[in-house]
Amino acid sequence: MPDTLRHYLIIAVPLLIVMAVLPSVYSNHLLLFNFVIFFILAQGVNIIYGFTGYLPFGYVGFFGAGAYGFAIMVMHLNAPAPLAVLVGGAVAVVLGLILTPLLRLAGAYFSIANLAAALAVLHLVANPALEQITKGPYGVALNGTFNPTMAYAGGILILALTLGIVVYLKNSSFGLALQAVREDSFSASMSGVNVVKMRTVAWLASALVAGLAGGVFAWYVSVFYPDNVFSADFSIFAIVFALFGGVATISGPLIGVIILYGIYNLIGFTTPQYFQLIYGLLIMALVLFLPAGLVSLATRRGWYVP
Amino acid sequence: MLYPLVAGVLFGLYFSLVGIGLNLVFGVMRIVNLAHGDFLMLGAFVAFGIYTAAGLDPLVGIPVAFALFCVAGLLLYWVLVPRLQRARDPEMLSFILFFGFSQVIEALTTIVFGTSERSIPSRQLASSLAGIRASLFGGEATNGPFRIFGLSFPASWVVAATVSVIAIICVYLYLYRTRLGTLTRAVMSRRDEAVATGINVDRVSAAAFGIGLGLAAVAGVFAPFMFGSFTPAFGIDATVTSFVVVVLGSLGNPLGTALGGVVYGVSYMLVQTYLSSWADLLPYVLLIAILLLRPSGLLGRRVRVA
Amino acid sequence: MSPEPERLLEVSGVVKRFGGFHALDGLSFHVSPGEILGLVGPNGSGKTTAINVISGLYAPDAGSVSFLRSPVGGMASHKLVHLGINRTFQVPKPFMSLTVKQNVEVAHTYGNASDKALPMADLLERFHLAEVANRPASDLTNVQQKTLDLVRALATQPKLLLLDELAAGLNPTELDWIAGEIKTLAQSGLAIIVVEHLMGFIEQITDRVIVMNAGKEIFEGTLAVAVTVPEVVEVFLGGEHAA
Amino acid sequence: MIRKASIALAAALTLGTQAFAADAPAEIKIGTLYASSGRYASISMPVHSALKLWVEQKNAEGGVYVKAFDKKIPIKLVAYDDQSNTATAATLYNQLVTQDKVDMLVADSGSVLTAPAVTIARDHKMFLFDQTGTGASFFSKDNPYIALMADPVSTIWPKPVADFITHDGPGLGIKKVAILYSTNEFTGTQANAVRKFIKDSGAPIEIVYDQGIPTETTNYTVIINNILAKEPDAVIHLGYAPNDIAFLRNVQDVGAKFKMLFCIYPGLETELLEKNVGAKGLQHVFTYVPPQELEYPVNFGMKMSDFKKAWDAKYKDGKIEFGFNSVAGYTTALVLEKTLSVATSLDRMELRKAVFSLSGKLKTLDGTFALDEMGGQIGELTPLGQLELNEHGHIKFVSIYPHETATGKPVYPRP
Repeated sequence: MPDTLRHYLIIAVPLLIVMAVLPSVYSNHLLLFNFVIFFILAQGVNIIYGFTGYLPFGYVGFFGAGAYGFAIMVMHLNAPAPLAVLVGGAVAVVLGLILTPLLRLAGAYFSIANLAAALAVLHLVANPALEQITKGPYGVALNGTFNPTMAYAGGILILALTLGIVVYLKNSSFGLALQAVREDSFSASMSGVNVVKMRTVAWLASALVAGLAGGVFAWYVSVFYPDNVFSADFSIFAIVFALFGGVATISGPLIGVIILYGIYNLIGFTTPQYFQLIYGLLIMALVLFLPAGLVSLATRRGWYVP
Repeated sequence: MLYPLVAGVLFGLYFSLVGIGLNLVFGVMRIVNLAHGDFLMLGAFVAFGIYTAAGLDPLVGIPVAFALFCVAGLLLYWVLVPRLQRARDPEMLSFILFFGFSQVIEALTTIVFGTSERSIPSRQLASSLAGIRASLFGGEATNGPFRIFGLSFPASWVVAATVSVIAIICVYLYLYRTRLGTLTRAVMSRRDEAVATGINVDRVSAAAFGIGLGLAAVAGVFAPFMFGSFTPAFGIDATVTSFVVVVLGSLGNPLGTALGGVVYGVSYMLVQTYLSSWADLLPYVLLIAILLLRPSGLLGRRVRVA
Repeated sequence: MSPEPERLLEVSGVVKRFGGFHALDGLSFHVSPGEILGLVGPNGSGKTTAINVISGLYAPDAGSVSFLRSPVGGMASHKLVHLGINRTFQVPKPFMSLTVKQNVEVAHTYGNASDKALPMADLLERFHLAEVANRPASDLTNVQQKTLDLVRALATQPKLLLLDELAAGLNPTELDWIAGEIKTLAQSGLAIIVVEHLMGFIEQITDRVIVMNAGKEIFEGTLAVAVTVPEVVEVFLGGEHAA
Repeated sequence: MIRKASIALAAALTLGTQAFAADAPAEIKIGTLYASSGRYASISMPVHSALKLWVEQKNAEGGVYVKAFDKKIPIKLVAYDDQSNTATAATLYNQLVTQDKVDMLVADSGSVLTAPAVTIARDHKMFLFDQTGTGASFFSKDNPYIALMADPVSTIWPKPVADFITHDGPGLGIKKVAILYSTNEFTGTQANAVRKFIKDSGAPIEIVYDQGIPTETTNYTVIINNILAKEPDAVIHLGYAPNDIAFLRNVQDVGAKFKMLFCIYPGLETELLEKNVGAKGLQHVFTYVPPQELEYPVNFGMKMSDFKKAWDAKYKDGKIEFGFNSVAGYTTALVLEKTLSVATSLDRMELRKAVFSLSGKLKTLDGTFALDEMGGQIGELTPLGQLELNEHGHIKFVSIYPHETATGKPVYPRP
């Protein structure tokens, strides 16, 4: 498939190289790391929303589950960090499996139920009754694994995996079938597509990358509270970034993160006061004037956007 | 056992009022008003303003808030909604649009009023009615605790529950006894058919939107009493709880919302009594359970699944 | 034709309830390869419900559906597609944001019920969709969307095709053309069930009709005979009045 | 990479201070974050505003005396808004350290927003001036890069309360205690501490009710009823300001009579609580006696009354409450100032040494600054007091325990 290869070469590989090289020229590594995290999360939203039409308003549930999966492995089993990150991903997938019945819901109902599920997981993890396991509301302080350089490298690997998944979806008949499911699940099943299985696979893939991202995030920050890793801002940012760029494309969510998260940080650094206001207005303008995202500026003209 | 039951009913009736505006807006337009809680918050500021600036009974805030936000809702409707309805997936886009809007409201309120908690002394609520109450039920002309079955409850709860019941009856009468209301119900059950039969859907929807925001603001008048205090940031929690109540009941049915509120209130109080630290898990678990087991809500007929 | 042709689909005593309402109330009929069967009846008599049950959208509450002698009642749609059952929708449901070609490609890749390869290009050409192949389905006219729906179904190479009001909204030229195509398909051995309100169209293409009322069949035979049966006539007149 | 950079930075600074004392920087950069909106805004803004007030005041005088350069140098406050978002806070802390290369790093208010700074400071080997992040997990023997400025660590903060109940309680007739707390790090840790102090004391005190409830709880009617059913002699409620407001209002609303009622925030944010609960609702409530009520003898910085005057002059609109948190912010500022005046260089270990050298000696309007070996604040312990109405119907504090600083006798039971 020449298209697949081209997409790897013109989008995925350059991005990965840039993100891998940047730390040696720019020293706010945590900012770069957060860019990597949001690249992953925005693409994770792309996988489930862009390709299957489910807007995961509680996407952070997977991220937080991954972070706590990591923390529990390290705290209780002294697991090496990379293994613990993988377990974080696995925990998110298990959570995804538990939540698969939510896929029976449509539209806003799914989004709200997903939000509720994320909040439920947060309140579960943060409950003092589970202090022995999760440290409850008292927060996690991990010792012995702290290694920002390796955590950053881990983040790059997970980003590579995520981009791999998205490029595959964009170019494979599997991805096409998913989009068919998104457009009309009846027609899709009459096209021979196993609708339930397909969207479950996409849902779990999306959960996996968020869980891995959560694991690597926990590795990087080491000290955190449930509120930190289950903050609704993660879901909201990832969704807004993905939509802003344009979903069901490879480049859209990436462009969204670069522009919006870039602006976010610029505003934060220079004129902090009106931050939330500008951001809110930007989101509204997006929905009203560019509902299909920035890439639609090009697609409207008939240009192909990978 | 009796105490949490009665408290749950009072508390729950108030939550019906909190949710009913959301129900109207979602039911009629399939628009997910994520800024619902923020209108509640603004309603609380209206009551606060009336009390601090003019020293009036916050109950005066009810007609003021309702009128103010009805008008605001109508204006907002004409600015935002037609654009939205032209889009391919208005439900999902409205979700994001109103999220942006809620950010803008919170930011502006914070800039104008600051972030500290505010409230209104409990005895001020219905102070104008205290004399009447004293003559009816005896006792002093103050707003001391209210006694039901020999148990004492905050007077403000009783007032809020009473106003809620009146509001729900008004909504019911509007929907079932007025022409515009009948049309509203027609639009709720079959939007496309309503369009086909020549109903002015825009007029119906605008009215529902205005009334929905007005009711949210009315509920907000009681927020300082029901939640102890309020800040510009309290909107989002109120929105999520409203969704629980609305989904528990069912779309388009004011009685369903009343039932949803009471079920929520009673179960919340029971959990708070017997499993205190898990109380916040309840709304989310309830929401997910009802969506999966009975997606049409307790009183609903319509099924909404993918 | 042999006196008793092999039965491809056998529906017997199928019941489908929605709440207390019996949409299907003991429906029985069969269809053979190469046959075009018309399913007629007034609004609400259960025609579309029958199609939905056969295509796996709903599971029957009672009775049996068998296809190629094996029971298929309640089987998931995509599995039925793989066995060789497909359908069109009353309101066409193409994948709006995908191109015409991609629409057909999905069915072609995922739904193929036959070992033989089917050239997609020929199919698009035959149904006049080749020139719009790279346009998103949302750009198509209603008639084009209907044809796309049909092409999507045909791309899976079905043995049984269910057409739900395919003719509605077509002009006379298009009607003649599509009738010809349906007949050609039947001649190639495909069994076709047609749900239609246009009696002329039914008369033109069907070998046999089933008249339905209140969820079950009240007549089986040719349309010419059907119009002489008082019960059928009454149902239709009543139906007209009600409509 | 990161380490190399910070070693280079540290080396450059050391070199600068030792060899070329004349090459003093034009300004001392102090980096911090605040939350203008969101959940932590109401605790962050008073702290940050106090810091700003101090910077303005000092710069008007030409800066602060910096021993490392032996001269007065103006302060530049580099402050970013994290909006109560911890991921944002993390990148902004990193920005302060790696891009702005601040000389001193000051955390945002509260444990949740301090948490990211702890890791970052440790990673960059930067000394963290922790203002009010009392989280027990921040302080450990293997982390030398942190000290808590203004609040006592949560594990010892409630000691005066527990001591009063176990020492004086039995004499007053307190036998049964109810503990109600919000399940977050701040109040959860205090609840654990109270429970432990009471149990370890061996006093004849029974804990009859001990429940954690979600921090988001805003109505307590049913819970109050449940507590009443246990007939406790004393109720200790540990929650954030909104919890206290809702709790105390509900107590009034249902007309519950508790013989002794302790809450945290009537003492810490008295203005806020009085506005929201009313003076009557606070009458006879036990609480921490905040420094602004005590007029501690000061050997550095403004005394309380002067600070209050300065505050009122700068923040006239009343949008940001004067209270415990504003004092905490100013206390941090004083520690920063004093540290600069004794540290011989701006090197992190020298800063640490300087901060620890102040322990037990620095007396500010917040009391005596004292650190344990891990950097936890153990001075500035807030005595237990009771709120009474003065002749004008306004709230006044009566200090109850410990006896040395007491200004009155407890009113028990609460009438």
